[in-house]
Amino acid sequence: MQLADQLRQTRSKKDILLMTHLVLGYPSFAVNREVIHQMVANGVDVIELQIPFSEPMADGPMIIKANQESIANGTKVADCLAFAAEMAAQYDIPFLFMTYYNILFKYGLKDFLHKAKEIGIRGFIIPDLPPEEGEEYLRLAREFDLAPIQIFAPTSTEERMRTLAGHGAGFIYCVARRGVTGSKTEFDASFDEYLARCRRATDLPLAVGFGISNRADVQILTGKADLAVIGTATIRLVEEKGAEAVGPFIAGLRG
Amino acid sequence: MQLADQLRQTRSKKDILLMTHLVLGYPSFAVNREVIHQMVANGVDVIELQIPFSEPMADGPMIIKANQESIANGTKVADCLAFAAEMAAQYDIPFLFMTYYNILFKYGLKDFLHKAKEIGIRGFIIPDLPPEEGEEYLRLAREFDLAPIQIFAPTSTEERMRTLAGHGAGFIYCVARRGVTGSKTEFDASFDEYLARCRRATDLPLAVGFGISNRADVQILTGKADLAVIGTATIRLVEEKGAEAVGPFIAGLRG
Amino acid sequence: MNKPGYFGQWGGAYIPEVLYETFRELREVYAKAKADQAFWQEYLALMSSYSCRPTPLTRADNLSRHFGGAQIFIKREDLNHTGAHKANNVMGQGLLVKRMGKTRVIAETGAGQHGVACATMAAKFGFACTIYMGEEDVHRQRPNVFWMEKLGATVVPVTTGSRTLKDAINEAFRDWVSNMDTTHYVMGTVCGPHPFPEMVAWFQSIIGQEARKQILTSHGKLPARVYACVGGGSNAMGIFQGFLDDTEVELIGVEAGGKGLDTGQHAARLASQDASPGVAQGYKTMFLQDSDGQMRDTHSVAAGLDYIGVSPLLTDLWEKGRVRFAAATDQEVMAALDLTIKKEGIIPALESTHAFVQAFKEAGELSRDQAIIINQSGRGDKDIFTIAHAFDDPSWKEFIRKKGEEYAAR
Amino acid sequence: MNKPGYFGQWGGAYIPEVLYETFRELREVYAKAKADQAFWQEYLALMSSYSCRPTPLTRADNLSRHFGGAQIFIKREDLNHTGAHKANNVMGQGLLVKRMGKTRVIAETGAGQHGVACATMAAKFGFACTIYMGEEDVHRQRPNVFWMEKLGATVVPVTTGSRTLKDAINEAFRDWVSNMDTTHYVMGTVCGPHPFPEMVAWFQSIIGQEARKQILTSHGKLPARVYACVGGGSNAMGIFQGFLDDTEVELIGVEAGGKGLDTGQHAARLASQDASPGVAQGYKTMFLQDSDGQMRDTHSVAAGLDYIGVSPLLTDLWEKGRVRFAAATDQEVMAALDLTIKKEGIIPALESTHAFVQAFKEAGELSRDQAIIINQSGRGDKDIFTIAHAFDDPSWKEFIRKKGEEYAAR
Ligand SMILES: Cc1ncc(COP(=O)(O)O)c(C=O)c1O
Ligand SMILES: Cc1ncc(COP(=O)(O)O)c(C=O)c1O
Repeated sequence: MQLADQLRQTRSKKDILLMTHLVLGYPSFAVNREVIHQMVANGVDVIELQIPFSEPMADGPMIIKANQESIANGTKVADCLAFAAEMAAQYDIPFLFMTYYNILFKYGLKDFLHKAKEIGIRGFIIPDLPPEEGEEYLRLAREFDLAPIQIFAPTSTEERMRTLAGHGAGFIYCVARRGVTGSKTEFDASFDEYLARCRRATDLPLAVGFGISNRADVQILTGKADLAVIGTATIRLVEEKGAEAVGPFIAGLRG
Repeated sequence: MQLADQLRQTRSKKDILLMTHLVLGYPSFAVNREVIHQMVANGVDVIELQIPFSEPMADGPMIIKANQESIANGTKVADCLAFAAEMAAQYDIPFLFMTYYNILFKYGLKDFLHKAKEIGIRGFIIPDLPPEEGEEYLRLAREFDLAPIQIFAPTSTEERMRTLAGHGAGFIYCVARRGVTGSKTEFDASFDEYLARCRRATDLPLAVGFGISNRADVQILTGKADLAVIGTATIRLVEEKGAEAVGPFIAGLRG
Repeated sequence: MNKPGYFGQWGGAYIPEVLYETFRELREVYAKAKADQAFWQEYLALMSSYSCRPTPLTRADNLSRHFGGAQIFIKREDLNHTGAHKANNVMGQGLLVKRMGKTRVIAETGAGQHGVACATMAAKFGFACTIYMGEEDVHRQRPNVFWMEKLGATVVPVTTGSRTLKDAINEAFRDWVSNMDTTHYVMGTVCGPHPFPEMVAWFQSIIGQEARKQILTSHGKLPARVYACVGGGSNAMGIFQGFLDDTEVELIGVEAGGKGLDTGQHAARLASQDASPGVAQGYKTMFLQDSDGQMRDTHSVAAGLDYIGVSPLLTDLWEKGRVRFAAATDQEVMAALDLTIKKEGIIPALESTHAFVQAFKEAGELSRDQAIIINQSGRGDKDIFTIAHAFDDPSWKEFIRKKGEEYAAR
Repeated sequence: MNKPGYFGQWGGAYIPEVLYETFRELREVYAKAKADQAFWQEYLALMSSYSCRPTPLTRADNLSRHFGGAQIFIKREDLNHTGAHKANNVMGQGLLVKRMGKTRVIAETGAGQHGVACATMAAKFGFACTIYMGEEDVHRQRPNVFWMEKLGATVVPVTTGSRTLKDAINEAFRDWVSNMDTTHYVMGTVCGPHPFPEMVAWFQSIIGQEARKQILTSHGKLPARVYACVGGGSNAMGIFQGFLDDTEVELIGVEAGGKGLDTGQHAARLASQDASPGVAQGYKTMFLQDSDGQMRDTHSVAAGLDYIGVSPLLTDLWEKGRVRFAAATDQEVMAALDLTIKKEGIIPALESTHAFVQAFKEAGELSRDQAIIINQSGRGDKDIFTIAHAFDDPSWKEFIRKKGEEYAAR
């Protein structure tokens, strides 16, 4: 089943879905393994696996640090692919790759997508690859039936959103605010207006990310969005309280 | 009697005359007093008393230092005049003032010359006052019957020497070489040629100074010049061996 | 026809969606300005009254005699206000910022020259200004940091990644995605997402326009070769554009050979075998990266050349064979600097000196009736700490030691 | 008619006999050059190709608005090669040295700007070069000493007297009386024995010639006032000469007020009551001296203004009421420097900033349709140690402390 339909189906059983994020190889694959176990066990619906890149232009301090240290620890793209294969085989929720375009480009676009498909990855989030630069990528994604997740931003016009939606699949990643990952988001009137705009522009499921860090945030999004994206929050949690803290945290975010 | 005639008279009794030099107030007037006593007692014929100036442009390290320290010790022009008066009264050899023009200018040219005359000074050596700038000075010197000693240099043309001689009185101070006071002079063929040039240009007595420091130097000058000028040498001597060494040194310079 | 923003297969605009509108506006304002004769006139007037344009083309007779070959001419970008060609770019972008009605500018800086130039422009135009600078460069170029701060700019030392130019660029983008409404990012070189490479090249083309006129006047014909150092490539593109259509004029870009091309400690993207095609910092070019696409650490005695990427325009011209590339090692640079100072009384920046090195290697091959131009992108004053250190000057070290003690005592 | 070499009662040539012929030759060569149209053309060509002449006249709109009075224009001598107006003088004398066939030049220097300029000229013309610099200034201006040495000059720290500019001049003369056959003394300012004041003023007159043309073009009429700092007086005479006959243009010379005119710790000869007529260093002018004629110690934050005497040309113009004199204190200078950097993105030398201080005090009195020109004789980069220290910049001190320890460790 296509990712979008699968998410709609799950969504019909839950008020809101949770997508979590982690940086591969940080602090270690062993910890990643434990964190993912806890996430799945506590009902996470989608997980984005970030392949570290030396120039994480769109990320904030926390995730930059994770990217750097993972690479410094010797994490290679091949290791990430192997780990992702293991996870996708072990858990039957959708896994996505989040990374920057150079990782795909350098690996070889076609080879990378082919490999991703092979190991059971369902789609990609590539923040530095707008559709104008991604023709080949979009074509291959369609060919391999992988979801090239498109990103909406508060600065996107409705017309622009329609264009993006036209290229997208799986769901739309709605960046909640300006800026980079990791800092707090204000869910004010203009945010609602923004989400309404997103909604008008596409019937793909809407995921909202950037600065979602607790139950209150998730509740605000419930009914407005289909997926809440928890990124930096879990990384910080693991940093401070260790992997075993992830389970209770996730469990506490909903219902 | 005019200074020139007086020197010619003394010269007729000696192969060569000795003119010595000291910086007033350095190391102290007391030492100056002792040094002058020793000089006169040992047959020095003329003494130039240098009034210290803060910018002794034509002097070398030794005499620069003497100028600076004398001023630093608080030597004032008035002290120098008083001391000179005392010496001129006490010894009946000619005393000259050597200094830079600003000392006279600032005191008041006429007042200074009048004062000098009054205390028994016989003439001046002013290295930074060429006749072109010294019209008033030359006029007043003549008026007060003081000798405005003119300076010949190895770079002076014979014509220039004649001009200078025309303004001069007492004797001509022939600078033995290029450069400043204090360093050694080579008495070579070109030096003889230079002295011959000086001789041709004037019938005033010729004094030779710069780098004359021992008996050998004085001997070389004997027969060629009328006066040998001992400058830095005695200052260095006092510095190293004290005032009492001056007598024997002077005594040893001639015959 | 190329895709817009592409030069051959190089360039593009790999930007996060949140900046889409910002770039649309920038492309628009830039296109309008380019189409508007009056804008270029305003730019020329500013550069001739606030900076010292046209900058002279100096005939270096002593160096020419020394190498006994070509007549060596030096294009004097060092005489610009703030001491480098960077002034051309910042003043041009400053005029665009006024047209966009923005009130704040941000910039990355390596050597600190672009940072000083940008802070200067901001002071002159009354913009708020934040400069991102790799922490390592902050140490290498302290005097420039001091001046930026005196000019009213906030200097943010960047502690991520390799703490040099590339990381400063990432940090500037992170600021921009938060503040694009009020803020323009003054990219310092002919790199980054479209339209930056093309736009910065346009402002720097003033160098080549002047140089072409000047060499024809003083030499009577075109030069045989033109040399420029290449960090991002802006001073090189600036002067090269004056001669691109003159196929008889050979264009040579000189990169940072650092400790030697075989040591891996260099910043030679096109002159070495170590770079490969990649996409980072918003554009596609040849990057110094590993097989996974992770960027490598680079090294150069010249902070301004110490960068992983290179202008897509130059990569295209290199691929097409129009521009030849060479590298100069740190050591060669110090020797050429010493010679240039002693022979001509001219003190090029360490970056610029890279161009001198290659010109000196080749001048002897040419005949006396041929001319070469070296683009002196900046002056070396700013580098005194690096240069005095590299020359191991004892009285300088003693002076610094004493001053240091004096400050420690307080 | 005046005596040759006199301006009113000031000037002259109070030189030791041994230099008589040397000065005769110099006067002759200078007179020939002045009579020879081709010489000035050669000079202009050199200054426009090796330095950046004509230097711009920059319109300082932000400062004008800030003071709400006259339109403020800044003559940009800081954009000269080596960063100050001193280049005009050394290049001119360099051409004369070539004509005299001498092979060595010597010079005094205070701020080090003239020393660097002279060492630069010597490198360009292939002369041997020795620079005399007061030991205190060697410490105040280390970077300039470093560059002079890199330029191939021998820098001799002068330890006699007050170890500043005046003593460096004495020492240069002592060298000259020994080596006049091979050596020319490149006096750095419009002081010293005739023909130096007149000759240096001639070379510097290029500033005023340009400035007059430029202000008429950009302002449409003559300026109400022209401000210049006065050490020896060369940059001031340089710009003033463009307006001497325009009686409606007021000329203001600004001296170093140091810690205040009432403290005695200053270098204000004509703006204070402390100077009196005297003869030293080969010429007659107003000197800071005691009642015996012994020269006093002077003080200024700007080494280049820290001098006992002043140009006989200026003393004459002051006596005749053509040039008004004022003084700026060290403290006022730091404040005006800060304002100028922040408002216009321009960093004047500490010497030059003295002129800004007085202009800022008066700009408000004038109306918007009046213009004033400030002569920015040089750039402040060279002063970074003094300026950073004066602004008590903590990160700068920390940086110096660290570097110092690094060098101590070796
Ligand atoms: C003087 C100078 N030259 C050259 C460069 C390198 O930049 P680009 O290659 O863009 O000219 C820099 C960069 O800071 C610089 O300061
Ligand atoms: C930048 C600058 N301005 C002014 C001066 C003062 O000299 P003058 O009064 O001769 O212009 C100096 C002297 O070193 C200087 O370096």
